[in-house]
Amino acid sequence: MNYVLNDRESAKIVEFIKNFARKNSLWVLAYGTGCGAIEIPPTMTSRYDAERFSVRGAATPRQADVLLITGYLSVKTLKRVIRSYEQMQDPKYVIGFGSCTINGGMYWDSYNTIKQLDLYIPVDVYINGCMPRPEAVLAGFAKLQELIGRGQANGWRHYKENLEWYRQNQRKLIKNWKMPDYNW
Amino acid sequence: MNTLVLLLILFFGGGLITYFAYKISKIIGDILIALIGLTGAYLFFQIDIHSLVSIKLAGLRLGLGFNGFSWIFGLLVAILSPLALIYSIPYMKGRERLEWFYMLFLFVIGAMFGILMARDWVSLFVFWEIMTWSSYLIVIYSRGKGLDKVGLKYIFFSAVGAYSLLTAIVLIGATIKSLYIGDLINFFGVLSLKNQLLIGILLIIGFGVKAAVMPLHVWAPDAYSSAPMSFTSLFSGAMSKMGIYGLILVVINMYLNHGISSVGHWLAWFGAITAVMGTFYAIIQDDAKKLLAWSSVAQLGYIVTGIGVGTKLAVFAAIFLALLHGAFKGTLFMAVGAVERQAGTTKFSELRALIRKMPYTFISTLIAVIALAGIPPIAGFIGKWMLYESLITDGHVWLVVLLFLASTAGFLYSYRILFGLFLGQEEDDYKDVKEAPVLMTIPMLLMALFLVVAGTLPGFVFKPIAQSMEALGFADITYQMSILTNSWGDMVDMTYVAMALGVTFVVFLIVITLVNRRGTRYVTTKDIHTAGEPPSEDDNYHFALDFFKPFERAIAPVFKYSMTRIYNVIGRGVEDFFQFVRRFYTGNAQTYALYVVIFFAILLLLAKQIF
Amino acid sequence: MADLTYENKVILEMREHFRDKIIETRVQRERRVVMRTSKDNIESVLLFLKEKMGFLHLSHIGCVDWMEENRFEIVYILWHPQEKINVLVKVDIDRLNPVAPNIDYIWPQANTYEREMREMFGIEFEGLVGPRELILEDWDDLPPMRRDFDTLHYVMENYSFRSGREDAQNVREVIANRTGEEIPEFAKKYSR
Amino acid sequence: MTFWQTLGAVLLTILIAFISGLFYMGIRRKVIARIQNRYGPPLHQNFLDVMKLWSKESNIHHGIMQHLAPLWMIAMGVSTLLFIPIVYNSTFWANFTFKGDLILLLYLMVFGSLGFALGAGQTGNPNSAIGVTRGLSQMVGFEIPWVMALIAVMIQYKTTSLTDLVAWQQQHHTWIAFQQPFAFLAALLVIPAMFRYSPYDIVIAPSELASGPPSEFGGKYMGLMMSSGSIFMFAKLALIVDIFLGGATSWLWMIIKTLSLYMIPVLWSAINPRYRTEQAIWSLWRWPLIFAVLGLIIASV
Repeated sequence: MNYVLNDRESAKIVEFIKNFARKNSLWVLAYGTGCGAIEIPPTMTSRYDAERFSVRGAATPRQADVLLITGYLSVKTLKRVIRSYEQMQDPKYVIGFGSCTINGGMYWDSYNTIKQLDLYIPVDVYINGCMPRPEAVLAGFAKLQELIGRGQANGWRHYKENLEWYRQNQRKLIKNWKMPDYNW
Repeated sequence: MNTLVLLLILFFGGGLITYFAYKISKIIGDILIALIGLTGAYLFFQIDIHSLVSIKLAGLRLGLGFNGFSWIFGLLVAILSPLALIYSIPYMKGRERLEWFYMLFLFVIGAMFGILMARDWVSLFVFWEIMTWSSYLIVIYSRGKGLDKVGLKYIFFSAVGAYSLLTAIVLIGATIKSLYIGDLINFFGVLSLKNQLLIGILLIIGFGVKAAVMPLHVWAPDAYSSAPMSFTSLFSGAMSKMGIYGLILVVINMYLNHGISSVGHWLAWFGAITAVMGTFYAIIQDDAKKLLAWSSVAQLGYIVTGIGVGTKLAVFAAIFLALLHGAFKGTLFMAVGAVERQAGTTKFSELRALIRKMPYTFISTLIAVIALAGIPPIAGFIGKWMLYESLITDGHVWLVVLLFLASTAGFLYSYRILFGLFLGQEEDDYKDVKEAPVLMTIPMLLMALFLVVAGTLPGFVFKPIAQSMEALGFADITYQMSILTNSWGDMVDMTYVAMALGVTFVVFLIVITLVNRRGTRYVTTKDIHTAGEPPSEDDNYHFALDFFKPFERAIAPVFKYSMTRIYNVIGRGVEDFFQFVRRFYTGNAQTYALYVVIFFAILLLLAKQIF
Repeated sequence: MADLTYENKVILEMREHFRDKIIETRVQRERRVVMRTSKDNIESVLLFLKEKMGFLHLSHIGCVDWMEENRFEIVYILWHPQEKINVLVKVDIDRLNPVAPNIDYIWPQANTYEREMREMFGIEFEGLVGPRELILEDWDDLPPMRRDFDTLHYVMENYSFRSGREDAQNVREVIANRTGEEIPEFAKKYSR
Repeated sequence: MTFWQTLGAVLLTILIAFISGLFYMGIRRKVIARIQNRYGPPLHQNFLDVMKLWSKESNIHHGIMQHLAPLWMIAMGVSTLLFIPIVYNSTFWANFTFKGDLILLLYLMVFGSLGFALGAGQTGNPNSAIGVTRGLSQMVGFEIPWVMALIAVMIQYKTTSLTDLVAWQQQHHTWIAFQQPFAFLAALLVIPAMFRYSPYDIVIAPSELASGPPSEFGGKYMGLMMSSGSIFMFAKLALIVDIFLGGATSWLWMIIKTLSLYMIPVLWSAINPRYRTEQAIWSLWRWPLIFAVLGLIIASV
């Protein structure tokens, strides 16, 4: 009995089943940070119907699996995004949406928006474009599902392991750090 | 000496001794009252139901002794009073004039035993008045702001009750030439209809004041919430049951046993409306004490409905509910008192999240509230079930609908108590609140335990109730340990209910605790989803104001069109009357006593001419 | 030719009432009247426009940083609902001591605009109530909308760029080179 | 019936109710998607959701009451199911049906919601508490016509026992829905409120309350909630089928009847926006109440 439970093969099977469930049930936190949020309604509703790929909205971070950073992120919003991200339950995934999250996009010289999202929270999938069309968003979700199925969408684990590095980056921007401690 | 007399001497003499004991030393007094309370309970269980004491006093033949029916209410008093007294010791610590308070407290208990023992109207009236006056003095004991008015309201309604009781007694004396309660019950059928109605309704008014039936309920919410909570647990838990005791005496023994059921049905309607309105008013309160006081009014409404309907199951349910109401409302008032003592307030808008600070108080409140709401498997459900079944099987459909409305709306304030006091976001102001002292938590937990046990195995409670029902004149009272049956033969087995709920609960408790145990962690109530906004230190998102505003808006027409008008008319009339009465009520207790004596004398003088 | 009677009437009436306290009045175009007043008179001018002339609505308060002339220009844009005319009232304040009168008792919505200007330009309004932070959070640099705040420098100091970003340079210059356009002298310095 | 047989029947009943409840929810999502001209998620989507929620690697709770909150729900769901007759005249599937009656069920059905409300209250999230107050208010709204409809049935057939009602309908080869049409109408109008579907979804209200009471629940707590929700949903449907639609002689019939009954609130919710709380209460106290009063008058005359 003990042998069976500790067997690497069976652990693999359990992991496969878990990943199968995870990839086929993505609940997206309804958190629109920038102009990209306007692409979410067509993605979710009749025209593109993300729900057929098992992607649906969740109202609060506690229930959500995917954090979608829709566009530019000002420093003020970054604080809220970090908090929302940390309130989500593991495993959790982040999709960077639009060129603003990749390298600042058209706000590259703005004094108040971040240029590189993955310095502050781990990003599993980037979708480029300004704006990315709903097709691109769906492709991004498909890519995320593929990664989850292969067990490679481990941004949340990476965040946990390199928490200090992320904290350092976050604190550099957020000067008045009045966040509750993240007790793992 | 006979235990009956011993019991009375214990409380009345003990009251006087306590007065001096507290003058000497607080600790001696504390020990003394606990001893008196426990001895009282012990003596009560030594009483032989059939023993009787006859006293001849100034030509009046007075009798003392329990019967099977009053014994069940005595049981309530005997169990609740020592708990309330023990609870009272830490609760009242540091207050002024303790000797005064405890003397009155013991007088009230003694008077309640006296009322239940009284076999004749005169001693019943004397004890009734001792109870009323002592409780009045306790209500105004705190000397708070606005208490004069509360006390005045209470004493005014009590006086109305007392006078109608007195008139009835004089009438009884004049018509059947005997002041024995048993004689009246036996000869009630012989009386003319006019006298039957007059005596009965006067008695109903007299007893109905204490039972807070609808038009006479005005005093109750204020008086309940103004007295110290240790006394209110007895005040609402046991003292209001004296009114119920009297109502049963009138409605069942006099009317129903002589074939008149319409009075009871009218009373049932009053009871149902009391239940609904009491519930609605409880919902809109902001003070836990006020809420519980209104809820007491509502709960007494259920009991009165049960009595009024008067079928076997209905009266059974009413007595069961009366006992239970003593237990759960006693617990709730004690819990609110504990919160008041530890946290300093009972306002929902100020209190929040005491669950981690006062876990035992929370558990007892939780169980008592479940009993109050009537949710299985706690005992409150059994009373509700029997009441509904009796009404349905007897065809009182509209009464059931009213009671269901009251009971469903009761969930609203039930949740309010638990949420307002114990749940919600934690607040730094209450960081240092500690659990109440052991002497306060133990009585609450004991009563909560009783409620749980009585929920699954109600037979323990059914047994004495069945005996008292037989004393009331109902034949063939059958009951089982845990199975409830109605007259159509449908039944509920409480062990199965408890088993289904309990087993599922425990199985899944194990599952949910063990699954991913390492990844499960506790976070503070500050760490909540607030759209990402990190709350600052002094932010608190607790939801307490206008808690049931949408519901209030939905039932606004009820307040607006029916109740407010009636209430205003009554209220304005009463207020005017107060203004008038105020001139007589000098605030001096001796003057009041003089009034009663004068009134009594006039009545006695006039009685011969009138009848 | 558009009918400018009411526009002219506004100017005439204002001139008549305020005389030399109003300077530089002109009809900029149809339905747009521009006038300039001084810091001390702005409250009475706005009150007069609101109470007597019927410019009931405050559409916007804007600010222009005239760094070279060492002044801020605050522009109050009012709207006449019946005549459908805008009035732009301009006030100059000293850039080194940027203090302006608070007018949120005339129009409550002015409070938000004034808080924004306080945050973005560092203009103090006398007796303005409200949290100091409106859009920015924990900002401790120069107010960012001032023209002497070097945005690019700030960005380069605080944010890092992913390598490979080609246009992380002067966009204006790149575009100008592409089309052979000549950039004017003033634009070269402040074209970011 | 030995103990083991009873236990087996109980477990099987729970399992079938769980599976069919989740499939019903999947069908609901599919149906609503088709109405909105979408393709919709696969039918087994809810199983995947539950599995995913149970496989979450971190879970948080704000205290003991939140930890216990889904347990009240599942205890209620399972016990309600056990007291409802599923298959007529079957000794194997009898479960606890002879041990309880309608009034018990009425009170049993609020047990879980109130327990869950306590857990929701302990999270400290104001949205949760607001959702709870809305839910309780709405409960007062729908309980009145619902209880009146049930009382009409009870006094007409002089029984409060569900098994007796089912037996009567099976023996007379008719449905109480035809015998007591007004009570049935009242019950029918109340069903969307009982299921908290639009326009009565004021408790969950994702766009204004961030899903209300469960807003702080995630991972295994949410998973257990979904599981108990499916069981309880099936139990409620079976209860209405037993009272008004003649019960069932086999599991197949029960599933057919419950599923068709379920389509009523689903289709109704697909085309409705959301009420405000007092609107919800008043809408429940208008037509449903009128029908219930009519039914009650007819039954008591």
